Amino acid sequence: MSGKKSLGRFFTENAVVIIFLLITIAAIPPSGFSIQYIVQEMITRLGRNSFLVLALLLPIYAGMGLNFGMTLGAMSGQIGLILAINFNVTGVEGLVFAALVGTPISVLMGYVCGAVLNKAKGREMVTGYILAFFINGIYQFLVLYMMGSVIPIRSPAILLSRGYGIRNTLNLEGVRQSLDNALLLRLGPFTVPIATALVIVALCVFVVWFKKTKLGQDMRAVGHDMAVAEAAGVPVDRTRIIAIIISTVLACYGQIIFLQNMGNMATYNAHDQTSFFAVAAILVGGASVKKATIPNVFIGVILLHVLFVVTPRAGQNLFGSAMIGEYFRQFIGYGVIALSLVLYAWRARKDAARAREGLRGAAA
Amino acid sequence: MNGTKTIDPKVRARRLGIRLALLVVYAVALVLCFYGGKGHAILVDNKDAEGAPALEGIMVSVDGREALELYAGDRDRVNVKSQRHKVRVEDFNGTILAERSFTVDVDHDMVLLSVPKLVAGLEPFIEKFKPLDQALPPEEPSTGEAFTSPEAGAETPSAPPAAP
Amino acid sequence: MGQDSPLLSIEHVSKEFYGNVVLHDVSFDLKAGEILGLVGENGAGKTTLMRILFGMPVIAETGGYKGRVLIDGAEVRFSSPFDALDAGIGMVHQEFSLIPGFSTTENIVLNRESMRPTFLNEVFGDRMSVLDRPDMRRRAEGAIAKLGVKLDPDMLVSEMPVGHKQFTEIAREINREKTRVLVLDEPTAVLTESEAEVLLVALRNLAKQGIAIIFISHRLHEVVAVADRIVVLRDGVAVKDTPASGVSVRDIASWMVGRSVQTDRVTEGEERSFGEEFLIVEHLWVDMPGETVRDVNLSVRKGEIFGIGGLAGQGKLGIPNGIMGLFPAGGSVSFHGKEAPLNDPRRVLEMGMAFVSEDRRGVGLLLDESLEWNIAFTAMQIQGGYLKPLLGGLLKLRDEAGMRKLTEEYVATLDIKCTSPAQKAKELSGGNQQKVCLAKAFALKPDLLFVSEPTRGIDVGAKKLVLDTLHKYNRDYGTTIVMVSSELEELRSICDRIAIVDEGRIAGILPPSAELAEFGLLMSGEKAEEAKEAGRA
Amino acid sequence: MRNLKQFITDFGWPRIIIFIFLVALFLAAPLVNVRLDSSLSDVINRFGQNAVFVLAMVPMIQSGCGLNFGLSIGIIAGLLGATISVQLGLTGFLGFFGALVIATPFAVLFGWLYGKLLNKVKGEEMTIAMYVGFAGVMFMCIMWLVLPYTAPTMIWGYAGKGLRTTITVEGFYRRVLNDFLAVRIGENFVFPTGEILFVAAAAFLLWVFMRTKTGTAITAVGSNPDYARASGISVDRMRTISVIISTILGAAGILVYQQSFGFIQLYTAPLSMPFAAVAAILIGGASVNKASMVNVIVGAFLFQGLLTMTPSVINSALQTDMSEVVRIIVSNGIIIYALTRKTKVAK
Repeated sequence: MSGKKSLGRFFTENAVVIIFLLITIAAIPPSGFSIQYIVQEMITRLGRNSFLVLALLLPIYAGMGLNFGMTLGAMSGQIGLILAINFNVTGVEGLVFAALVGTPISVLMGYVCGAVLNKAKGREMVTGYILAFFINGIYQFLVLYMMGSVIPIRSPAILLSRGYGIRNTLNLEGVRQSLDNALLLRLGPFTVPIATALVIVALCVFVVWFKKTKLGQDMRAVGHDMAVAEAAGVPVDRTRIIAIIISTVLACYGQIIFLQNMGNMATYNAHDQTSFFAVAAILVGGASVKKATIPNVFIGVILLHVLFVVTPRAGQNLFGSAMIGEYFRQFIGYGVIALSLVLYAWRARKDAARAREGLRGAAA
Repeated sequence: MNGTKTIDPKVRARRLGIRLALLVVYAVALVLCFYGGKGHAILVDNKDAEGAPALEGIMVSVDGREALELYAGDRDRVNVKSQRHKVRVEDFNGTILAERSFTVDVDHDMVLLSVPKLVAGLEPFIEKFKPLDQALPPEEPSTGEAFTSPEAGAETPSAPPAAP
Repeated sequence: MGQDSPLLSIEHVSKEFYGNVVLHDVSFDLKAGEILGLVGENGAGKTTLMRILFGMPVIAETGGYKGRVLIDGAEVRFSSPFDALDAGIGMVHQEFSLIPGFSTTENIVLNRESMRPTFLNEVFGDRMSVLDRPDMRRRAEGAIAKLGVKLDPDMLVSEMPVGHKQFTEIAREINREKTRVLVLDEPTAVLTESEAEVLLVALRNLAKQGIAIIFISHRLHEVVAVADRIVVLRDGVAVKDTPASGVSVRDIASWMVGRSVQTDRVTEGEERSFGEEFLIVEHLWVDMPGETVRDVNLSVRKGEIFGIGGLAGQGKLGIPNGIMGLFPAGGSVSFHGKEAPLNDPRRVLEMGMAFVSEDRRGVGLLLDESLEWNIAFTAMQIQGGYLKPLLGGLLKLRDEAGMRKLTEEYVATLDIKCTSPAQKAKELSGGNQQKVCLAKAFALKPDLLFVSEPTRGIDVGAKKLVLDTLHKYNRDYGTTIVMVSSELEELRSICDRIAIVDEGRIAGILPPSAELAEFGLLMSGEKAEEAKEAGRA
Repeated sequence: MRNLKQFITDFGWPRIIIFIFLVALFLAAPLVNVRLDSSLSDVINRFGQNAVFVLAMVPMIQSGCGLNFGLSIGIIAGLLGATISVQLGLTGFLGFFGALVIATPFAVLFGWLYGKLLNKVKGEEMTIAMYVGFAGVMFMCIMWLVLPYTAPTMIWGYAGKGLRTTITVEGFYRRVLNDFLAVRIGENFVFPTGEILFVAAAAFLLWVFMRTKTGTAITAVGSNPDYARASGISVDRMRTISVIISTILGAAGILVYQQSFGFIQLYTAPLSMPFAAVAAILIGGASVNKASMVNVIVGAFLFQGLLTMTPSVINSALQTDMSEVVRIIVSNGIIIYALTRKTKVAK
């Protein structure tokens, strides 16, 4: 009886992961991809995306939900990369240069984002989402109108032909896969970018360590109950801002890692889908608005990206239209986010109701 | 424990020092990355130059990399990082004609290295190279509307498909 | 420091809120290792006194206080609770301020964790230190041992029984090295008998170790059992300050509720006659947070004014809220001989019951809407009033003129002070808002009216007007009224019978003329048997 | 003086700045050779084109569901109506109103489901609405490819199946409202009488509805759900009704938009439409939990005025197209402003 119950609980708690796993497994055979191909793709994509997804963890610990404002960090990273390309700083040094330039910008952005979210307690997610749009406007203003006219750009090759504004697509030739290729390991038929993996492992170690610090403990306290934490003297607003700043800075680095792997950058919309992919991945991995772990990140990246790799081809083979697969994966992405948010909100209400039932007096 | 706690002035001074030092480290790292990662394209040129005719057949190696084979009138390209480099010129028999270290100006993305001048010992054998025009196609400005940005597609589509 | 010099002294403390005196010249001392029982009815000033002692910002915001608070003979004036904590005063609140997802240890050392510095401290400050979990656990165990109770240091608070949560909170306060005075506000309210017993033993333990304790409780037998000295507050005045030995529960009860001025009965000299018992409540339970009703049986006769009293948190407010369907409830309620459905506000309203909620701003009013809306809304929705048919009845629109007329009527009869019927409810004073709530209920022309805390938070003049209005409606329209109030005097001035609720059950029903001590005993859950006799008489 | 201050704090600085900015644009227009009459004509036309979307925000704001970021659900219903109407070959007024009649049952069904969902997630409505809207749009993208439409004007010529991304309504119901009783003044000014009449009618119907017993209850639910519940109102039911109405208005909105614009835009086009409507009603002075007809009209006019005037005036003045950036900053800025304002109701 209780075994059945706990099994049912397991299914409801992991509904998103299970549904996703089933869809993914079902979509692999019709795609016709070999397992070897898919595994190599996953290794690449883990390296490309994990860092960005890991950036979501701290705000979840601090009870601020999914940080849709991470896009701000992505934009900071892109500004760093634009400058690296502008000065023709290449290789790993180019990436570090971009990161160093992006850091102060993303700290500032993170502070702004945190301060705004503190004013919108209880609706952090939608506010973060819109804030990303808003800052996107400022980013475009800066990159499309200021660069080359007010901000001097020395390399005419990256400017639009009208003389100011950065080109729509930026070739990242100089830094392309410089981190990935810094230390490549051939493992049977697979190549593993060890340097990238080390950076990701280092971040995981940092996150684990961070949770053991006083600040990490304060974030947990704030995440569990803001009022109690405040009463105990934890500076709630400040702690929340710090969580967002760290997340934003990590998103900045994550975007740089992502783009060096891609090799080129859509100047005006590379960041548009950053938070969408990251959030969808962590939710697919079984995280919720309130709870996320490092395994969630990796499970999520793998599951989401297997699906992303196989669906267009599966759609092509099954329906004769690659677009169906294309739309299907977007539908799945958005659907997963909506579903996990709904499940979470619904479960939270049910749990609250169940907790209250325990306090009821015995009816005669 | 509530934020009003005063910090020992000694600790405070030490921390200020460490933080300032870190700022310096930040700046140094930035500069190091800038100079160290700065990429330069070296055009290795074996053409007639003032006072130095092109050489018949040579092997040119920059920083000990695989040598380039250049006949008279040839030009090839080597991409390098940072500013100080070594170049070695040999003939096809392996006789070293010249071996020199040189510095590229940090502001020059592309320089021309004239091997004849180098072998002849003429200075400057290296000079800034100005590409005549950009190979990249002109591109019109666009704000890159993704569908996630508000009201994308609310404007007139540029070319609605004509009805058959 | 001599053993006899007081650790904490309260000297001539007075406090008023907007001209309303809540504390008047209160003085008492507290010595190290002494347990002081502080008792008083709701509104007697206990909470305000503790707020002053604890430096709550609300005190300074409302104009500060008169008199002095001394610790070790030196005056202190705290500007925030953290100052009080630093001075060694710990407070355990009625509601738990624990983090449910944290373990006992983490809660006990919350924001005072043991830490080991790391290099990052030098860059980002002390918060980058790593927690020293073994030491945290050691400290937590120390505090638990000092308290003398059994607590698992690794258990999550969310999985604990209520009693353990209470112990965790106390352990947190005594974990501060400096804590010398511990204030416990109704610590036993949520505990079972046996848990409360363990707590009292723990408190004596602490006192033996030199910690001074202020113990606030309405369970008088506990106060008598544990306290060394008892201070009784009544209407903001310390009416009694006496050693506990030889004091009986009955004595305290009468000090607590005794009034120097005799209450004027509003219904004095009136012939009161009642009809049949038309509201019968049996085995009612209501799940209202903080006001749980466990098993209530009562019946109300037609035409009477029935009072329900009792201390805060005992469940008196849950009764009307449960019957009106606002909180999950069970049991049976019959009205006019018909079964009234629970958990269905609409049906109950349709049956002719109405409710004036104690939560005026939360439930009682549409703060952002006009008075017209506030008063006419329920009548419109339930009885279809104030709608104007259009297109031959195809469409019914709000009858703004009708609503205005109705509102103007009530503005006149209840003397609601407003600029116009279109004024927003949030702009009115508390007393006038209360009148709007009454008007809303009257507009339904109910057979039975529940009024919950009708005079809470309003000034004296308005109080009288509200009570008179209720009485007038009862007399003129024969409306049966069930009035729930924390103010015993108010109940005694208007009600025909008064039920006292204790721990979610009716402790007894008394006539308004009953002796004050009887009410006091019932409220404190003492000698319910004895009181039942009086109720029957 | 105090009244003015009060007015400014109520209305909010961002809105006043936007208003002044728009006025400045109108004043500057003649200086940079932008014709005022044609600009005004544009503004009025676009006002009519978008006002119904903005109107769709009102019921959900009033019932306390917040800003309807999931308006795309209604738009999808409208698109179904539009495509079926074209498929059936309905033209002229019959085409437009046929589309409306076909869209309505879809809107009611979608709105009902969407409302049920939002009732389960009280407090998180806005984020979830946004993603439900996105997911719905992406789902319909697949549907547009596989649904068995056959009308040659709509399907891809070379594949023989699947709907085009943009379908012209020329010959069906293009400009049926705009040209109805249209008044032409001078060369460059046309008043789209039919369109404005339709908007006015929709606004009037909603205004009437909000004054019925149910409408009153919806407002009370939004104002204070506990009060409404204590008055015997089913809060969930009222919220669902408000969502259904919002969805129907969304469906009607896209049809009005199409007839004026001339094309049915499918696939990902509806994704971002809700944001413009949200921004417009907020610019009009609404908050996250209070909105009126005045907010709708002022907001739609200001926002569309801004969208029309910035490109023409700024571009002529600076010789550069900054309007897109201005639009992004203004519309999202105002949403942020509204989201971060403290809810006024003191509890």
